[in-house]
Amino acid sequence: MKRLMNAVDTLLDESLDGLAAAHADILELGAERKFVRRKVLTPGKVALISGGGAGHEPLHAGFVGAGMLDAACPGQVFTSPTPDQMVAAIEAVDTGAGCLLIVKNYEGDVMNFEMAGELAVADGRTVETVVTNDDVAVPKSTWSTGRRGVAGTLVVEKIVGAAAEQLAPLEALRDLGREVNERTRSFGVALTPCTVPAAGKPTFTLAPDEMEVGVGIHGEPGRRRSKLASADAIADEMLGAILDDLAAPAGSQCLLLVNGFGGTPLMELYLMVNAARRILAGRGMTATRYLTGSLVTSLDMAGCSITVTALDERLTRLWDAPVKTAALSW
Amino acid sequence: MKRLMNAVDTLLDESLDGLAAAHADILELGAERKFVRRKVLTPGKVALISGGGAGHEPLHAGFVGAGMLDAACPGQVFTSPTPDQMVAAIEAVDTGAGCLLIVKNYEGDVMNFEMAGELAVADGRTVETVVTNDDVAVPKSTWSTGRRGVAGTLVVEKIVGAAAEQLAPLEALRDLGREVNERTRSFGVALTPCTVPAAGKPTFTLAPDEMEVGVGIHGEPGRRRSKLASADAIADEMLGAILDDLAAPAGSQCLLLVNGFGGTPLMELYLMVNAARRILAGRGMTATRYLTGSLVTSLDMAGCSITVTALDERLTRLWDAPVKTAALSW
Amino acid sequence: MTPEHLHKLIVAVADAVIAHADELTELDQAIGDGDHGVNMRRGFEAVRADAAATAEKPLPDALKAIGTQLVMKVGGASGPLYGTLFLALGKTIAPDASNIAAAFAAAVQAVEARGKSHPGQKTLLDVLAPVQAALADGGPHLPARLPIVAAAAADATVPMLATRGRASFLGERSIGHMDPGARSSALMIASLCRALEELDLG
Amino acid sequence: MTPEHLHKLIVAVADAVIAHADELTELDQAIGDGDHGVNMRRGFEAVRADAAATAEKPLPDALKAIGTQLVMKVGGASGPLYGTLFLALGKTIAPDASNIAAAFAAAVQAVEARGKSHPGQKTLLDVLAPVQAALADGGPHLPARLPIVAAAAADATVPMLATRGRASFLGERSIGHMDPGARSSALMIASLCRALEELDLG
Ligand SMILES: Nc1ncnc2c1ncn2[C@@H]1O[C@H](COP(=O)(O)OP(=O)(O)O)[C@@H](O)[C@H]1O
Ligand SMILES: Nc1ncnc2c1ncn2[C@@H]1O[C@H](COP(=O)(O)OP(=O)(O)O)[C@@H](O)[C@H]1O
Ligand SMILES: [Mg+2]
Ligand SMILES: [Mg+2]
Ligand SMILES: [Mg+2]
Ligand SMILES: [Mg+2]
Repeated sequence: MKRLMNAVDTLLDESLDGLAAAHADILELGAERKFVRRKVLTPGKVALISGGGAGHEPLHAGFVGAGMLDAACPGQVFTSPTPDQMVAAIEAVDTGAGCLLIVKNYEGDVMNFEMAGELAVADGRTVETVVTNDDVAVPKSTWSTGRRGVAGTLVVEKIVGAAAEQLAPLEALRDLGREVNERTRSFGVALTPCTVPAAGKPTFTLAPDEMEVGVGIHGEPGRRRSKLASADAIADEMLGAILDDLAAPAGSQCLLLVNGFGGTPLMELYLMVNAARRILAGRGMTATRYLTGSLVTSLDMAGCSITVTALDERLTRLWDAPVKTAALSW
Repeated sequence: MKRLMNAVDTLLDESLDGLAAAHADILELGAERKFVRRKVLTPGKVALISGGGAGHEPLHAGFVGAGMLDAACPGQVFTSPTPDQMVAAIEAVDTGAGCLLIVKNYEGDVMNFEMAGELAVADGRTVETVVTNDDVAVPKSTWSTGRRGVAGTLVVEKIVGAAAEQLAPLEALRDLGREVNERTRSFGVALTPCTVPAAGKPTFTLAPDEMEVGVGIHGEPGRRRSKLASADAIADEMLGAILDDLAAPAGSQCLLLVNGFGGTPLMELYLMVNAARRILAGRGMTATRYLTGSLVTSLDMAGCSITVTALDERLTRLWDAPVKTAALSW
Repeated sequence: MTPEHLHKLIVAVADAVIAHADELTELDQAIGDGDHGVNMRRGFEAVRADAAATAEKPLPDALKAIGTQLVMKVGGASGPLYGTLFLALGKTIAPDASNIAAAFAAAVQAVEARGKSHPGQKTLLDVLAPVQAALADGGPHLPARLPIVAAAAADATVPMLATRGRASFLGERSIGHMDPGARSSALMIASLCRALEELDLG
Repeated sequence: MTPEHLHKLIVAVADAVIAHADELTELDQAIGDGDHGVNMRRGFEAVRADAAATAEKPLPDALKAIGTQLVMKVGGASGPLYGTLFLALGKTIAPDASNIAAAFAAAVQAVEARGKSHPGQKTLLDVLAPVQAALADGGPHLPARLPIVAAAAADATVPMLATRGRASFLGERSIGHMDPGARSSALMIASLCRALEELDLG
């Protein structure tokens, strides 16, 4: 494992300090680095709070700022943050209009946010939760953990963030978040594994000609391992899984998010954009909005995920609404 | 070599098509994909044109748009574009106020832009050139090729782009570009090599515990190969070389650009930001502006470069001026 | 139970978890995200650091203090689950531990509620539940028998199909590996029972 | 020279470059950016594809056409340099090639001007210049002697310190490797001379 770091134990703290220094106009760290918060809060606005294990940068702290999150709680690499962090974040950014917790569907994240929510509610606050589960590589199910929340989470954060900025009430934002999640599907493919710094060796191994199809954002194995295929064939399988599950009517407009996992050059991501938009067109869908970049990453893993969100006019407007965060700005 | 691609020969074209589709509001491709140009030109504004080999994405096409470049000519991976591309770009975006060519100091780029400039001048156009050479890993010299132009090029493009938007005349922009280049120094370190797709194998090899100190953005070997050091030690060496050469007076304000080479997670880049700002402070300098990201890359190479630009009030204002490109937007 | 006794028990469990952290991480690399040992070590290092102060408290408060530390330090899925286990234990146990079987049953219930899970899903519950059953059945030599029950229960997770936790994302590919949380539960129970035997309080 | 002859010469040079592309790339990987063979192959594939049409032109126009193609297709440093070489050759050469020595001297001059370089800097000029000198000296059996001069000159770049081109970024570390451009120049000269001998026009 080759890393630009000083020590495994201080990696996260040092990185957070760098983030805070570089974006002091937008965000600041909470005490003991328990959370990253917006510099300036809007009284009367519902507070949007997310969080999760580190290693997915810029998710979530990079999405703190006007038009998106009010606070993000960073856990250790690939490990959910803890309820004390979330409670501290809630206390720091709740201006009285309530808090919406946006949580990726991993038992760790869900349970820790749940405990935090219980503590905040016991403290007299109003808290609602949206759990994202956009990863179609895992079958949906009510009797098991079900689908993982992956890159689609950023779409939920952006769209709900825009609506929150317009002072929509808590329940409406929760419902909007669930609607966006319902309209969103993702699928990932890894060409190389990632290495958790504390573990020091790759989470899995792939032969030089293999890829992991349906990989999760922690390098969790996916649907199957197979021979490395062409970009077109990979995009075909990814969008096949996404669109079959999304079942959007032909003629639908959508957002296409091609997301790099950390070790994949932008040149390849744009090539995947090109492949994806042709396949979408072939299925009678039009990508009317695009986002391309390494935004929901898995440390140094090579590969990418594709996310499709079925848009309507309202969601498109909210997507286009201004945003000013460390990682997204328009 | 593991790549999201269909064929080596079509990699660049497909990627350009994806870029153009994803950012159709900002840019469009020229005929035969000879260049990427702004969608909307400002008559009377000097046209800023850059270009270079592919593999450094988002440089340069990702910086085409309001506040930065008018056109960018993409060459094959790590290969200068050719004069016909530049001439076509000049013809497409010159609105009569002249063209400023921003060229990284590589003989290939310099000579190809030179030939293009000669052709354009013969055609009655006014053309000026700024050659960037910010890489202090290579000794400056008049009798040899001298220093390479690396990540500092983006700083020149941003600041000159802002001044061009204010309709500054060609000579003033050329002088400003040279001044920004004079005030800018960079230094890179690689933890892994990159693989040129057409070559199919890494440009160099590094043992699991080695790094290449002073590497170029094409994976050119640097000053020396050494044992992988801590982030603080690496930042020390990088900033030592930069600041010794820059020799900015104590108390100076500067822009700190920590740039990933393509295979390095954002988490590590922010950690380097943190290391760098402490070292800067120790030398009596203050980073008043920050930019962090994988912006001037070397395909899938892991590692980063640090760039420091000594700012004054005017340059700071120009840096802050609005920009709307695929890769930079504020 | 004296503070000295309680201290020994806390340290024994913490040391066992810390000593086996790499093994837990390796199990989690196979069917999870490779951090279970790292998470548990972080939590139990905190517990160990505070062990002297914790041991001074009455048993219910000591258990709650440990539960809070685990919630705050472990993170991941195992943090809230083990945290809930100790918090719930602390809530119901008598200061003299006389109702241990009932208290443990209530605590396992609380873990099920927190995890929205039940035995048979290839999780730590597949160790906690049979241990709870054996404890409820009572009988002689419990400190000698419970580790055997726990170890067998952990082994029994190997052929299971995971339907909770990260391993559930693997579907069929989760079969053939021991659940990391089951292993950490078995470890904690074994180290606790061994320490109890050494103290001869069993 | 008939169009058939010229066609044979063009094809011979293009084929030689294309056949040795991997070798050129490997040399460039050692002290450059690993694309010299890729660049040259791209250029000479274009030249080869148009060879029939090009060979129909008078020699000066044919050389200019080749130069333009190299400028437009090769890219990198070698594109403008080899492009300039052929463009300048085309500008000064007589249709019957009678002034070849003078034309070649002018072309090498043009390359030096384009590259702001001169022999001794570990570049293709370190082959072109001695070949030009041998050509100027004249004498018998030039097609047999020039390849030997060129090959020796390419070998002589191995111990040189590069002060132009990407290899110059390496400083001392550029020593001990043959310059890729020197090798491609030697290749082109050798294949041209061999083809001339076969045509028996030398
Ligand atoms: N819903 C659940 N109910 C019971 N146990 C669970 C549940 N989810 C996960 N676990 C347990 O947690 C263990 C993983 O813990 P850990 O690796 O620390 O957290 P994470 O999975 O968040 O990385 C699993 O091996 C399993 O035993
Ligand atoms: N200024 C120069 N003058 C003469 N030859 C040069 C100069 N710069 C580079 N070269 C030649 O070009 C060769 C490299 O060509 P190539 O690899 O195709 O381009 P690039 O260096 O841009 O990748 C070098 O080996 C050298 O012979
Ligand atoms: Mg985890
Ligand atoms: Mg090149
Ligand atoms: Mg885990
Ligand atoms: Mg080269």
